[in-house]
Amino acid sequence: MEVKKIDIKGIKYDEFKDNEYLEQYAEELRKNGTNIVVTSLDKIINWGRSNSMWPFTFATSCCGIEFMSVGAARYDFARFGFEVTRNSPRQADVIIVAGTIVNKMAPVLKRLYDQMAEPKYVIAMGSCAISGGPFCNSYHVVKGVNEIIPVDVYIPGCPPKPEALLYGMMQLQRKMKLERFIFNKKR
Amino acid sequence: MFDFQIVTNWFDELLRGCMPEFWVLTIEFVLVGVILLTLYALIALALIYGERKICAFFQCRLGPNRVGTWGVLQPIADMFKILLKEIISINHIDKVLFYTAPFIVIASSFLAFGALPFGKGMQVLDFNIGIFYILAVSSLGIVGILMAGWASNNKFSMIGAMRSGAQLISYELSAGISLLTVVALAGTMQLCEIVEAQADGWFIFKGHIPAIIAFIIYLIAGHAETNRGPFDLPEAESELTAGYHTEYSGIQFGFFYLSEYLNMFIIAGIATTMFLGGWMPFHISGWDGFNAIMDYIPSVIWFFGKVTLLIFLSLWVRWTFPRLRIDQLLHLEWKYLLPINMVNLVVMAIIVVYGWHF
Amino acid sequence: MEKIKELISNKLPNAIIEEGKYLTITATKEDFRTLAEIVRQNDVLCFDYLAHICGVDKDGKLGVVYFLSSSADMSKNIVLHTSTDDREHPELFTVSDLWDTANINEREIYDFFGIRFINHPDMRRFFLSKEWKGFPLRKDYADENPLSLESVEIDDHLSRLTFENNEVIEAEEKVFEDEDYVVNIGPQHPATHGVLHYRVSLDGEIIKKVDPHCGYIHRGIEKLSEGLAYPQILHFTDRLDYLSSHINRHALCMCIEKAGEIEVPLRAEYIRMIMDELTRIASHLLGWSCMCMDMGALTAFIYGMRDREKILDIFEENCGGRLITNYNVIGGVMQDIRQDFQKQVSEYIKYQREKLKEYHAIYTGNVIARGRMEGVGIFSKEQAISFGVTGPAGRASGFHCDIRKVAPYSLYDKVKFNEVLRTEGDTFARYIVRLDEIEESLNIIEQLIDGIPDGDFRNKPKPIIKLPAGEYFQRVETARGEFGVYLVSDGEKTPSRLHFRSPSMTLVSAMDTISRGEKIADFIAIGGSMDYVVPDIDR
Amino acid sequence: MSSFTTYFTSLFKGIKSLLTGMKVTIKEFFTPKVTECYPENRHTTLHVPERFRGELIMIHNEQNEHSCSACGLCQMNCPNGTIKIESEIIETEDGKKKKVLKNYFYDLGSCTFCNVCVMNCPQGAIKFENTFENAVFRREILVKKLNHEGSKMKEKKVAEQKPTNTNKE
Repeated sequence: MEVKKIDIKGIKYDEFKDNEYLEQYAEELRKNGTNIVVTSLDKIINWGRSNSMWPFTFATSCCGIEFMSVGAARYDFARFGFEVTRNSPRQADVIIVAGTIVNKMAPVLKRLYDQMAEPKYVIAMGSCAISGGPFCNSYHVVKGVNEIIPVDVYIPGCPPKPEALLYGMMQLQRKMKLERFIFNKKR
Repeated sequence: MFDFQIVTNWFDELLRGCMPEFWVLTIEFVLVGVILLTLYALIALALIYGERKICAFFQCRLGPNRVGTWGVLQPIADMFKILLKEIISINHIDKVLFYTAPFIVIASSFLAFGALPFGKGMQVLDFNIGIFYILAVSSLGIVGILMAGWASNNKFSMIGAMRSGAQLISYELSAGISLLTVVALAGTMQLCEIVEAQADGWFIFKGHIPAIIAFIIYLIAGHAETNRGPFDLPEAESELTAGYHTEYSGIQFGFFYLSEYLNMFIIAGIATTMFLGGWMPFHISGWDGFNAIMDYIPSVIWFFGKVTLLIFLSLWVRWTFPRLRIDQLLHLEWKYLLPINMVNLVVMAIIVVYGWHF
Repeated sequence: MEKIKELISNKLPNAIIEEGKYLTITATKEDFRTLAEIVRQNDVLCFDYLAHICGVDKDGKLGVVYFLSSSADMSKNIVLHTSTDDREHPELFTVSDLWDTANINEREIYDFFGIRFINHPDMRRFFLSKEWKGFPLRKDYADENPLSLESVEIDDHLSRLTFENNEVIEAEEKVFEDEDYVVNIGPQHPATHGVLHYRVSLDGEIIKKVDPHCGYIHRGIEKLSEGLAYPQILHFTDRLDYLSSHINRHALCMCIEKAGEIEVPLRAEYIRMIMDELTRIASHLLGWSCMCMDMGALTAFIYGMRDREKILDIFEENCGGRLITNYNVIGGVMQDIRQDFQKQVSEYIKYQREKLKEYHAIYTGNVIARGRMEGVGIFSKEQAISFGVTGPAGRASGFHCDIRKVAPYSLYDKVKFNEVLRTEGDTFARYIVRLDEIEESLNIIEQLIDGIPDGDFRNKPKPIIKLPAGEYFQRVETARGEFGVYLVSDGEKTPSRLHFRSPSMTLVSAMDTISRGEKIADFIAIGGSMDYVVPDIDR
Repeated sequence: MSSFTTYFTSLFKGIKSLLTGMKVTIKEFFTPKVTECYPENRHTTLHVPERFRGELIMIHNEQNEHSCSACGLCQMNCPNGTIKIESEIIETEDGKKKKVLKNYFYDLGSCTFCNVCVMNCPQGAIKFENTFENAVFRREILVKKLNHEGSKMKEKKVAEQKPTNTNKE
């Protein structure tokens, strides 16, 4: 099984959550047919991409502070090569939606997402970004960022532990490693 | 000490033996170009890795350690990614300027890079105004930055570019004059002669006080010219998002990113050549045994060793200090560096005239 | 206070004066302006610090409540009420010329209740966009605003109402001139600490005018609270100013406990206070770190974050959360502290004292940092009081405003500590006050940590908490200044109005005044030294 | 003359302050690093406090029995509708009608971890677990069914012996 070969240092395949989705996703991609040269080229590209996710510094509330904690000394996402946070959306690869998105912010988030260069990924961090969280009954809160932009990984928590964010980033790495760059235009 | 010229001369004669001069020259051009390009890329990657690791250590964290052993493959992964990243076409920009700007930046740093003497006989260009040439081409990069800032049609980029212009004009003066101090001591502008003149003692020791002052001033000015912290006003992340390269993505941004690191290398390289004896080993006159042992270490290692040391110093400074404000930046230059530098030049001239140097 | 009462009853015989916990004066729309002037400008006791302004929709009337203190003696308070019956075109007179802080707060009231203030210079909506239909905090509000992804133009037209010959006249002005070079800082910008939007007009590098623009994280907490029971509201307070989460929650718990006469065991008070001070240290550390980062010193940022982790560890062990701890509950705290709590905290105190020296060495003494901070962004004491700027920023200007000192709550009257006061009022003063306050907080914890009494950690209240009808105020000192809770109860299990006085909002309202004439780099440094938290402004 | 001396004193003072800063950073350069290597330390040094609230679970014993009586207090007390209880009325052997739990749905994606549900549960049937590795690719699977397949309500006697309730710790 191709999916099982995805290797993340430190955690075994079976210990990850939501493997069913990955298997299904791989199935879907494999329908296009593959050949060996393309596959190994893809592998190198995906290796590069998944190990060099530059996050966009986007934080609206509490989760943003945890995002900063991950950047600081104790958790240090530099170990994964994610520390080059870019302030310009044009240079970022992944946008971590950390915090509540309200109606007034929604167009801004959409625009920021549109300004990012392909390939781009979205992580919804925390309850607010996933579903509106504590404020989901409010008149001015978006009930989940997936109403605005497509989300790749959901990290529940309010706010999630820094380790949980790292775990989410690794989940995204696994997804990226399955992708096809050549002969495939999915997004 | 092994002279690299033996290799190049042998290769030249080998080629000349089997083909006309035109082809010989063409092949040599291409070969030198390819070697330089590869070296350029390799050094940039090594510098990126080094900076990230060293910066992490200053900040009591570990830095990249998951991609390859100790994370050494990290910059390579970044390279793959950035090569394949989409280049966004933007409306309302000056297309010609926008797309040429990154090339100008990288070309200017490449031109300066090519002229550095890496080791004994390992120099592509060696003409009589070498140091003048390096100074000239390395400051060309500012044109690219100004173009990028202007063409982006973005207010932050514009402010960044203007800051960069003001900064370069001021600090170019200091850099030039401090190098002039050494030229006054050496009596030549040719790089290989400057290095040879340091065989019995590096200029920083030979010219004692004025040379040390010039060295420090050159490091500060050079650091400022490369737009790196604490002089990173044109980028000033917290003020101007990403400064002049805000609108660039993909490999265009990669060019700016690479040239930033290479400029750091070039400044360290020039400082090494002019003050620390370039590829010349550490000699103490009179201690022949010691000198002979020093000579066993290849010249390339000497050069890169000294450069690494200076780069470490620059990183140390960068990761300690807060950013200057634009008026502090100009104060530092016009109130302190320039007057001190000018007095220093006069002192050096007097010392040279009376022969008070070693 | 008696003299004030006399003064008012002489001038305004129609005003209703009630004496309860606070002196409460109710005036009609027409009389109110005179009342405000008397209170602000008199020889007896001048109430120059306006803590709360809050709109209320009660019994079909739209009203405004003012909670005032005197900067000379902050424990002297007075409450003013005014209201109007007109729901179609509610209009009241502004007090923004008497207290600068009223400017931004009246805009907020307009946004929430639709009350327009006559003579107010800038009647734009504050949080919600111009196109928003209805005024959400009115009781009869029905939501009819679908989510739109269209970019909205920013409202650039100020409308000013003037009152002439018993008629209200509306005039329009523009915020910026046409030829101004306006730079947008935010809503997504690394230096705004969240999603705040400043529009800054520049002359070269010099700032001409700043127009703050909020609402990018307006979550409607006050409206949500009106539909929830008291224990359920508590979790919102943690998310207002998430860096002072303990203290905010402490405030609301205290307010409810006092109103409902619920006893809190002594042990719980001790634990609450230690946690409050730990929160304050964590918040100041983060404030220090972020300010360093704004000024380009990334390494200092990481040092601050590193030491903050030690506090978060203590929180996580004892409260079950790192940042949002949900620890205080009505009647005490949620769980008892663990056995090794005291040991952990004592170790931390020792560690932090050592590290404070390092902060001074790496940043306070640095010549570049000094040059960027000293003499920059000067804010006088009078301005600080008028703008209602409290907390470290207010104390840096010499405003004696530490609620822990002037109106002690919990056990603050039992511990010894100094209120850190500076007089310079520049960025450096705001910076150094914060570091000195860390020291003071460490002292407070040291006095408490060994004396935690045995006993219950929580008095369990009745399952359904109902507060007697009335209005309640509670003020506490968070890491950013005075945080206030204003609660109106109808005797139900849900509040009829809950308003939070946000310290960050006043900080932001002062940004324009402070940073005019400074450079754009200083603007960022000033923002860092004010250390506001955006979700606290927007609520 | 005095301006001349201030010129130099300010210069040297400035340099000294810069050197102090550099001394601090170089000292940190050589001190051991504080970084924790998650995920490499997952099975070794990773310490997650036991009170940490990561996700809500329903306590089941070895016989696959829980103590939830489907009273709905947690659902009522939840501030944002994270918990949904589906119950059904069944007839017990002795002919009495009894409400039992059918499905206990919990939305991890909107939970605020305020602990109000656990504090209000009269049976001590639910508690927060300290697992945090919950990131997934799909929104739907964050809505969890907490009662295990085929589980049933514990007999009264056993329920009383059950002391596990985090707030009484």
